[in-house]
Amino acid sequence: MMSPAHYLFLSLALFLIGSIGVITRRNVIVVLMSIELILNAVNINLVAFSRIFGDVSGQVFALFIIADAAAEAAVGLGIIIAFFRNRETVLADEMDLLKW
Amino acid sequence: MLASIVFYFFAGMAVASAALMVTRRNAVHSAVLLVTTLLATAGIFLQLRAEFIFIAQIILYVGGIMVLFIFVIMLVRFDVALQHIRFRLQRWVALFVALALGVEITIVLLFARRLPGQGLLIEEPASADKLPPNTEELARSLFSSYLLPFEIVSVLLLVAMVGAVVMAKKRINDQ
Amino acid sequence: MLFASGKVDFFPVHPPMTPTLQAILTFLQNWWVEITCGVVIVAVVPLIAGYVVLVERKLMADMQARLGPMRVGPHGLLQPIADAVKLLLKEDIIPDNADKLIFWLAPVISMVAAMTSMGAIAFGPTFQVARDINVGILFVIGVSSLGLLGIILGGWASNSHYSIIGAIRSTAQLVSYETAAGFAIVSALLLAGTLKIRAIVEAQQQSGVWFIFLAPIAFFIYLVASIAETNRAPFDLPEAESELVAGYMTEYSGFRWSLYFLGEYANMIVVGSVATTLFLGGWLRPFPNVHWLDWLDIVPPLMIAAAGVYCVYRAGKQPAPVQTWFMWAVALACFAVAAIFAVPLFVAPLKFVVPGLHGAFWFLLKVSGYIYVFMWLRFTLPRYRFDQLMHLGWYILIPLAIVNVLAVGVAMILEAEFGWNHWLAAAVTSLVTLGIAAFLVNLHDKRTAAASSPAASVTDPYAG
Amino acid sequence: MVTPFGYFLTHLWLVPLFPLTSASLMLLIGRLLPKGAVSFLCVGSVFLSFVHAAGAVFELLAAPPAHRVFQSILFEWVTAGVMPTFGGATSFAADWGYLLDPLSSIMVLVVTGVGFLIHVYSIGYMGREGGYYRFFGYLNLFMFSMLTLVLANNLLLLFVGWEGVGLCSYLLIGFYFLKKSASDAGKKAFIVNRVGDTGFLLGIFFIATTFGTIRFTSQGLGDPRGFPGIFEVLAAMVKQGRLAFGAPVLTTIALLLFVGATGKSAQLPLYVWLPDAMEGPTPVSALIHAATMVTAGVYMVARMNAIYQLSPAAMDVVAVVGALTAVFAATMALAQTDIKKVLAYSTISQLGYMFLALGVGAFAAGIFHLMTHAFFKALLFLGAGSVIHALSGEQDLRKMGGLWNAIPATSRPFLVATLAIAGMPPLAGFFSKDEILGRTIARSAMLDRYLALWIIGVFTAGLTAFYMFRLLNLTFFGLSRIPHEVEHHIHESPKSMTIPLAILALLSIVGGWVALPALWGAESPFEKFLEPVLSGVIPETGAIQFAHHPLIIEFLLMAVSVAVAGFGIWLAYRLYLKFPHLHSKVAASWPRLHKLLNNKYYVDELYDAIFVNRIKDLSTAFALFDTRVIDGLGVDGSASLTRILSQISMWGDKWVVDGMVNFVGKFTQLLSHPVRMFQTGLFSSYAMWILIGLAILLGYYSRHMEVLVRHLR
Repeated sequence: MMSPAHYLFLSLALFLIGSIGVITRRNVIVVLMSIELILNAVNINLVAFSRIFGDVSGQVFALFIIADAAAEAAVGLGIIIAFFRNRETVLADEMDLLKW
Repeated sequence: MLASIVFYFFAGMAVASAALMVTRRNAVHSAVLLVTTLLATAGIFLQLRAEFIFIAQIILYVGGIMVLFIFVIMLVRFDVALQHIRFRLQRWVALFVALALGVEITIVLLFARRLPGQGLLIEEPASADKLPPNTEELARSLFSSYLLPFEIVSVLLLVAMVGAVVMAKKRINDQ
Repeated sequence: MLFASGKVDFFPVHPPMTPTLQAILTFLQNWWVEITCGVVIVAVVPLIAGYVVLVERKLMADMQARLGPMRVGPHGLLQPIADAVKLLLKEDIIPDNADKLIFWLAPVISMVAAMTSMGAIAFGPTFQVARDINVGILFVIGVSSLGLLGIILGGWASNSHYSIIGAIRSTAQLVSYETAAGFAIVSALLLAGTLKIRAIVEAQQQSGVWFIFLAPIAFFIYLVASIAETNRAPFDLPEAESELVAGYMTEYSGFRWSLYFLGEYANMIVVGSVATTLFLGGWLRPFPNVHWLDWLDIVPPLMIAAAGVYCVYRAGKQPAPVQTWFMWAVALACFAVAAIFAVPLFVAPLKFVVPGLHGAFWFLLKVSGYIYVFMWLRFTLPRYRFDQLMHLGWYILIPLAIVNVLAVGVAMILEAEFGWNHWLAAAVTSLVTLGIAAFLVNLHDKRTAAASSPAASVTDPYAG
Repeated sequence: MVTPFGYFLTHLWLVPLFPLTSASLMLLIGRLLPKGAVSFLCVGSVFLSFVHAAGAVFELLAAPPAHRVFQSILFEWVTAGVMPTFGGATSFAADWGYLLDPLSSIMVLVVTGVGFLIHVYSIGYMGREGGYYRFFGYLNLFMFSMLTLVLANNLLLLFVGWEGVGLCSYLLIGFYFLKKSASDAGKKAFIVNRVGDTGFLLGIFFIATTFGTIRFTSQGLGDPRGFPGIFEVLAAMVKQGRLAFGAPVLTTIALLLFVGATGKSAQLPLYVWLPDAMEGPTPVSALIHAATMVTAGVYMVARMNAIYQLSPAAMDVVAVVGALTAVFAATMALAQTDIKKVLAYSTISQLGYMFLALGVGAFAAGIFHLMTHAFFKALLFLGAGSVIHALSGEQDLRKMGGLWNAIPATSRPFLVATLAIAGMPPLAGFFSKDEILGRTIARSAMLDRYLALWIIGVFTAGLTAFYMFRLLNLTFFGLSRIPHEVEHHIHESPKSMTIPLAILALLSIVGGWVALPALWGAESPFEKFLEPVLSGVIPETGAIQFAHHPLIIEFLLMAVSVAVAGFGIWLAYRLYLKFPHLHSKVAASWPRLHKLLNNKYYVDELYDAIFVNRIKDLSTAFALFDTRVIDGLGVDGSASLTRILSQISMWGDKWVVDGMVNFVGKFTQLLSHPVRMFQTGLFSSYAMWILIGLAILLGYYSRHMEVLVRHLR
């Protein structure tokens, strides 16, 4: 068991990397993966603090987050497949339907 | 000592492969690297004595979600090596902002470290062999005090499943 | 018990010693059993796999009224060694514009996964690497499911249509059938009430009945699903020779191929061990609690000795003197092992090794029986079509498994609250489940009859 | 106070319920049922209600004559306000209640019994028709309505049944709705009935306002003040002298009710719908237009006898209209060539007889004739139906003949019925008709209106005998005038049709014998049975007196009527059998008269000319007004006006309003241009903005970080 700062820094690093990926990557699938990375960073914090406080709730929430990640991955990939069928692309900068 | 070895091993693996994952061009490589990251994270969970989260991480993330990702990457045959960052300005901005964030949080943490009460370390965590068996503990609190969130999450999963099926389903007319 | 506790002071600690060495020594002192077990597994599993292949070929030959490999060694006993040598010496081809890194990585992943997952399995009360991991069975499942990554990555990396189609098929298949298998395992875990592997076996010992009898349907589901998970006939679509040359390992050859191959057989052993642990009472000998049946302990040595006797009998009939000698050697080896098994039974001071040895024997016996069923099915059944496979998985097995989980729960409630005999409860609930299963099958038939092209799972576009 | 009781009485409400149940079944899911099930359900339900009705009547008979009233209120149906009655003000209530007294018991027996027989008959008759379930559904619905009518304990419920039977009659007349004539006939029946119903409804209103209640009687309900009945209220008012004998209000009520009766039971001048109603299937004609529905008017008048007895003027009107209708219809029946039309006119004239009886105050005789007539007229119609069946749809008398031995099971009962309606002793018709005639003459002093009525009645009897035997001869005797292709497959009807014929024949023989004692001057038990209902409210002094002639005269009168009837029969024999061509000569010798009779006195044309066409003209006038004035001036004019106005406003809209709006829009666009730069539509840039925001927030809050950290502990 290291001091919590270690885990905090680790999760910080993962979080930043993930967010950079979200911003800079073109391939939407990779963007989704980066989001998974961010979620993982959060999980690390939760589990670490649950260990520190000797309270299991943090792990419960980590579990919930994993479940949500699964749901998000499923739906996101479904959207990507549907999108690919219609537009023949998975590039983030070609998905500009938000501005119509 | 052993603990620190384990931690640095896993942490280094996680960070390194995460960085690689963000920068690799090939989506499949990114996926594999993400798998590595996740496995390393799982190792850290194990070190934190969260066995159940550890195995859930492996089964769900690595065995489930990542397989799904790779699968979709293959379905969506888009592995042309595309010059993977187009908006250069955005890239620099992102790097800068990320750096700024990192610096801020680092300042915060170090500052917190200098606080009375040896920083963030609230109290000495219970030693490993004193911990209750993790899985039972988790299950107990999951089904007693977190029952409602649990059910909500299950409903969420159901909804996600239905939604994914509906979206990815082949319409009859577009053959 | 010596083996179990595993704290032997081999290295008496002297004061003048660098802390590093000190640490290493204490480390070894604490972990030597696990380490040895791991080493043994890594060393022995390839050999076992090779001989499983030999057995499979022999059985196939027998069922097809042939002799099978006879040349290398008497009755082809050395065939696996020869194969291994051949594979190692073969040229190792990496196709052009294949993804080198991943092409190299994939087989390793699949074998490492299989091997690692073996770490948590308890081949007997003492022989287990990860002792006190309290999610043991989940660990086995999860880690062995990582092999899937190896398959799919290999299929993708070798950049060939056969390979990727095989890979995608196998992914779809595994993802579909892991669900059913998971539910089957859950219904066994309900009965056991724990995730620790040894605790599961001990639970079976306490209840005095293997869980196969309390949850037969779950066992059946797990059997089918595990066949599908190990990509074996009749579910061997990922490597269906007639359609895709060799599926995801089309482009592999030599050493990498042998890694895949090893991973596959190790996987068989893993699923066999899981089934054994969950349903077949692990390392327990039949009727573990019935003491007037203790004479069953003598069965293992007798069986091994019988094998030896058979070798002696065959030794005379060998064509070449070399082979005769070899047979004699094998016979002697058998006798020696039989002696090793037999002696502790009668020599009081050695009695403590009995559970370990015999447990391992019974465990392996059950596993090999399970694998024998695999082979038997392979030689018997024709291959499924892909949509049939998917339908079997999604329309029948998974619903049935879910219902079965409920049924097992109901049975446990009946037993606990209403004091039913657990045989009765199990019988009733299983019958109910079977009824529901019949209904499901009927429904599914109607559906397939109604819709000419039944909607398969999500992975339809690449179905064969 | 001995009130009748028993299972059947307490379950009296079941009697109408059975047909309703099967009717609703038929009309809802009847299409899905096989024919066997349909016939079983419908006929079985009618049989059940017949059994219940019979049981109820027997339990009623168990009580002493004075108390033979059973009345049960299922629920308060309409409760409306407070009405003045003799006992001060009581709340006006029309309840859903059933009343069983001698009168309604006879009616219910006739309805269910004859109805049951006709249902059985219909199985055979409609066997090969389409819409089997529909037919039986309507038929059962009719049974329900009719039973509601006769069992109702107040006028409103009776009116419900009244309208219900009207509806069913409409549906069933138009049963072959693909035939234009059939649907027209249905509509005609409906509309003509409406005319009568208007009067009836007005009468009900008058009654409600006059007596404050519409319940017939409060007998069987206990306290008359709690449950006031017309009868009691009337009695009380007469006692208190608030209503005199022959008061105008009573006359008005009586006449209005009688208008309704004329509509329903086809009296002058509203009889025109009945002949056309013969378009319906023959069982319908037998059940509705001969036996039951058309007698509803008679029943209603008899039910309200208390009021009629108090207004001699109304009685005279009833009697005169009845007599005139009788002779009028009889003459019209002479020249008809359609077998069912003949029977229809004879029905009208028999109904006229009944009203004659009611009019002269012999209510019992009227009801008696109603019953017997139900028997033999139903028999006649069914026989006619069987003949039509045998001749595969031929209805024209001129294309019949010589069927006597071809279809014996039909022809014998038909003969019986004909004799009965001709009034030959000792058949049913004889008794009832002579009862009526005897009462008529009994009212008369030496030479007055009653004598005239009697003469008309006797003459009508002769006519009846004549045209009935004309019908008989043309149908069954003489040479066959049947075309060959028809003659080949003349066939006797199935058992299900002939057995009801036999039963009805038996009934129309013995049906009259309940009045047998009247022959030797004793009072007939039928009359005694109906006594408590039909004796009015006023003391004997003013009651309708029948002079008692000595027996000789009675027999003499009978002999006269029988002789006249016999003469009619002889004439028919002469004209149509002995010298088959004589009647055409006769017809030729009075062409005018024959033409007149053949065209039914041109009454239909008259009505068309007077009412129908005028109404059509009126509606065309209205249509013209609609198109010209309302559409042309109102709508189009306003529309064009609107267009002109909108032209103007459009200009203002375009240059003023839109101009401002566009200006504002442009201005906003100008202002918002820098902000638009943010919206790239690419989610990654949005994510970047989020991150930047996070960084800024953290930078701001990191100054207060120690607080956060303290909170961590």
